[in-house]
Amino acid sequence: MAFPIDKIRKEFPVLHQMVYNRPLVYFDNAATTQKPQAVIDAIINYYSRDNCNIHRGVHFLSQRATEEFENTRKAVSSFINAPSSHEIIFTKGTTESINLVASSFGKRFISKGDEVIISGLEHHSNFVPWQILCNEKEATLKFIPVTPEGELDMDSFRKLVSKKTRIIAITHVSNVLGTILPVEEVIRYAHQFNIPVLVDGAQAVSHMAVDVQKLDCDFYCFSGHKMYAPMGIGVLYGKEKLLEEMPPYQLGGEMIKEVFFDHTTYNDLPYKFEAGTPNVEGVYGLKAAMNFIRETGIDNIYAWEEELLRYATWKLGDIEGVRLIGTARKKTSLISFLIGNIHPYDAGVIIDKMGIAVRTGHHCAMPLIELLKVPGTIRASFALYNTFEEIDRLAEAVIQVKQMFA
Amino acid sequence: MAFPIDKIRKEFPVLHQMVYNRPLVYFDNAATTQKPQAVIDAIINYYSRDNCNIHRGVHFLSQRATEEFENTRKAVSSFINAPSSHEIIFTKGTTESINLVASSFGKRFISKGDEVIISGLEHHSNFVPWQILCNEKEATLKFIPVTPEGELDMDSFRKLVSKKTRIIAITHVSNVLGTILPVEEVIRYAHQFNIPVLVDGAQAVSHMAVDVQKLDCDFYCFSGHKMYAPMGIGVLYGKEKLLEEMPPYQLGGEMIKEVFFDHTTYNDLPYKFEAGTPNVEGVYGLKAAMNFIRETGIDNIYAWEEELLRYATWKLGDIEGVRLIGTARKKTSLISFLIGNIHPYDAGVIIDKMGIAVRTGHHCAMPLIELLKVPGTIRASFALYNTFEEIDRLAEAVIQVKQMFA
Amino acid sequence: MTISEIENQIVTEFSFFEDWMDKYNFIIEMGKSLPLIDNRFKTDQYLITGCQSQVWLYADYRDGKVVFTADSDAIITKGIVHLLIRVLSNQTPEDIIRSEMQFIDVIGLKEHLSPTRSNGLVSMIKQMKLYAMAYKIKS
Amino acid sequence: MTISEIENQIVTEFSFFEDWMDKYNFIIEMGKSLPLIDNRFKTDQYLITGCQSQVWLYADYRDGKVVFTADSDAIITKGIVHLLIRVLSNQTPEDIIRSEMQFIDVIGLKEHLSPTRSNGLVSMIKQMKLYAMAYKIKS
Ligand SMILES: Cc1ncc(COP(=O)(O)O)c(C=O)c1O
Ligand SMILES: Cc1ncc(COP(=O)(O)O)c(C=O)c1O
Repeated sequence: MAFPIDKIRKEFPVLHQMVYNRPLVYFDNAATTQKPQAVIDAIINYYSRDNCNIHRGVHFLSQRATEEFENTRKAVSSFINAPSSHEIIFTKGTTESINLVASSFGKRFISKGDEVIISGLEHHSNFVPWQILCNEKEATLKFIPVTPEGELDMDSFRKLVSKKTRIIAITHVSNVLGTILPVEEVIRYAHQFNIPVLVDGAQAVSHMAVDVQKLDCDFYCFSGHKMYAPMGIGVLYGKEKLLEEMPPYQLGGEMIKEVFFDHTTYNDLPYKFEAGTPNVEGVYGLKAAMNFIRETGIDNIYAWEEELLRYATWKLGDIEGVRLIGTARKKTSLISFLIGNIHPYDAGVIIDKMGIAVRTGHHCAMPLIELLKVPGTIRASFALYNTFEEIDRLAEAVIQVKQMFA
Repeated sequence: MAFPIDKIRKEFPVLHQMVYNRPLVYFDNAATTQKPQAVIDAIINYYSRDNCNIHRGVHFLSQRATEEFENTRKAVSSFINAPSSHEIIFTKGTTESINLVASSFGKRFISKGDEVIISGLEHHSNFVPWQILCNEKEATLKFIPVTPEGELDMDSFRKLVSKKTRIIAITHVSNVLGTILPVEEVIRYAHQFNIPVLVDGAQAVSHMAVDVQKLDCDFYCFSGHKMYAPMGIGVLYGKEKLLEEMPPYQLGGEMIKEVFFDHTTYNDLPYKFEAGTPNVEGVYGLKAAMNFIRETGIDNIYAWEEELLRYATWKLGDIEGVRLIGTARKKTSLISFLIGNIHPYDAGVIIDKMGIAVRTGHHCAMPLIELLKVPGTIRASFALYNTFEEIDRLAEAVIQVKQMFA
Repeated sequence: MTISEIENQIVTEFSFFEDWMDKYNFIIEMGKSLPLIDNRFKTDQYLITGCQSQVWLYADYRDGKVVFTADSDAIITKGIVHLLIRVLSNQTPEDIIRSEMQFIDVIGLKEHLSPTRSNGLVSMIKQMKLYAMAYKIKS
Repeated sequence: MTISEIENQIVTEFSFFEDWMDKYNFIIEMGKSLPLIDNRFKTDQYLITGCQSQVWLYADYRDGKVVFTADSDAIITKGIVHLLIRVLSNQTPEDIIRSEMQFIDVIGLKEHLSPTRSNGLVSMIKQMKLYAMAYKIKS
């Protein structure tokens, strides 16, 4: 079956606008994805009909919204195949999910002299929380080296693991290079020594099927806004056994069972980790986004995006002077590159003027950029609504950039 | 000028629905308010035109959305009259704002033997973070007693303040009783001893003009969703001097300046405290909500709601057996009550069946409920779109409840 | 009577009510007439806390059957507790464990058993089944 | 020439460009022809970090006027730096402090001076004014 690209594009209102008198090409999907009308409608519907504060209200609206909220939790658990829905915690995004684990797991399980392992490919959000935790606890942070192709150096990884390793936190997909990391292998190895593994799935969930039971990861984090859902909503999946042992993170609201002047008892999972009024709107939107992905079919999405990647790699790689950064064997639909010695900022300004949204810079992964010895990259990241014609436009823009800075 | 109640009601789509075959009466505004069409439209507009990740993008969409985002920060600072917009930090809500301060101020300024003062009127979100902080730091948490009317006992407060007091955290308005606390007086007293004061403004901002410079509070926290804005967005105002000295809270994303393998430097205020992709949608919605409030006029809102409160107090107070809980002199438009010895849950179920959304229970303020020696209350909280006729309907429902449980 | 016979009986009783008010009046009456739990058992040990109303539940085992008594501080909760006890008390552990209590849905009270109602009823049913399981193992 | 005379001159120069491409080609040329900062000053001490492009800025004081030299790693940034230097270099501290540099907006480059562009230009202007202030106090 041919991928119904025209039908899909119609569902995304943002795409149908002119920027500098040209039709917008949106290639900044790794930063955030656009939203289909179904997600926008879910929000409109929520605020026009169901809006209220959930869980403790006895009244009709509260009952209805609570049910939808909890049904979405179940939908999320089937989306990533989690064993049970109380292992799904709603957060505001990947960054918060990781901070929650670093803080709460850290309080319970990390002490002086311990070690934490992350990789050189991490986004700051899966880097700095562990760095600061290790500083505070006088623990040591170790880095899995990255090969010139942008892959994990697995031999070095195995040597890094020691009796002192308390947790490993790695990204599923690199947001700078698109590399799909061998997380299953990392997890299998780590579990031999009973070391839990957190996976940062921010760049994975919209591109490929994720099965947390198959991965057997201990934590999995992702953001709604990078998978066609609204901003301000994210997910932390965690294994019950670990979540049960961890102290709560933020305090107040639904996460509390009883408060006395001298102490407080906490609610059960998942509520223990959901402080304050939850983002019910975001949850409604997330549900619509998951439906959208399911209806389109994640395998169809993967196949379409793979073709886009192949085409872009060929098309850009063919332009003299273009250097592709990151050439891992397994990649998602993201391409980082440089044009000769042209500074990425310069290229970005011109590409923008041609109506194409790409991202330039260090992509919140300065340590990796440092390793790669580049001043940043130009990154075009594709989503299911992108087309081959749009990639042609990017190639034209790249040639234009070359000419202007020749 | 008469308050344009019909026009206002038209702007709130949620209100125009039937619940159990009766027109919905929404009196659960202290839990969350409904959204005017202008706020819904701002969200639609955002996702249909501007959606993108902000700040570091060079491209057109990012530029446009970043500008609107930062303009809203300025709008928030004039909304509460903050001296400068970099003292405005976007959070996901009041609970997060308070947790941020408790954690970050706590790390920097609270040590063993210190004291923190809160009041007996606090919502769990301004209670438990301080309780846990004090536990962790071996500091002492002290409570300002509450009079039987539901006011702060100011004499006792003054006696509580000592050389060991490091911070005072009190609510501006009680979410259970509606009491407007004399925060100005508390702050003036505290500042004589250089003790900073955090004010929980969750229940204040939609009801009355707030001027943080006039109050001279050191921190002020509130949630968008309680002031006609979307869920998942909130504000922390903090004095620059304190915010500068406090370490960051969550880590990752825009709050970072530079990351090295061995250390990290942080961005300036306000970004230092805004980790991860911000909720740009929420910020767009917040701006529309502030516009809505400004156009309606906060003084007009206050006046209308005061009449609603007076009418409800008279109408419900007139029903034999109804006991009003909380009779402070200065109150916002919120009324807590009990009907004879009828359990609040029982009353809530019947009132709901009559199409009226009230809240029953402890309203996330168990210590106060304990002090009041009640099993919870029935709470009707009004917003600018409520009417006298709706209060009549509540009174009828109360009489119905009395008859059914007689 | 078997569990499903009692369920049917209750469904029939409720079928006479024309509107929610009659139905709730009936539940309130059921609440008032709930055979009270022995005061000895109205302690924290037998308490199931919902965040708004509380339920005390005690289970005895006589002649191969579990006998439940209970109380609640809210009358409507108590009324529904009474219905649940009518159905599940004096039944064998096996039957209790197997029961699905569809009748609650049929008579239109489903919302009271939603995990979010914070009235303790969901935990109560869980607790009733746990008692049944415990007695099954014991016997 | 006074600051506003130079500003007007630049506005006139830009008025000849029909489209953005001509404009940017001109900026790129300006970038290439920026008189380079003395290598001695291309150190961290004179570095202004934007998150994408960096600017080095040095200021000297001669005969009551501030003389700026600068460099950047990105050409477009450098081109705009050149424009700013044309306008502000060789002016008195008072004039520099008072300047509002409206021309940037008029010639359609406002977005490059948005605090969010992370190209270091905003900090650069701030730094230029700080130098002016410092020299004003000194003199
Ligand atoms: C006084 C008070 N403080 C704090 C909160 C917590 O606000 P949120 O749940 O939006 O974080 C609330 C509302 O629930 C409140 O009424
Ligand atoms: C790999 C990776 N991890 C974490 C994040 C942070 O996600 P968020 O900003 O939604 O919290 C991102 C996106 O910016 C990312 O690409």
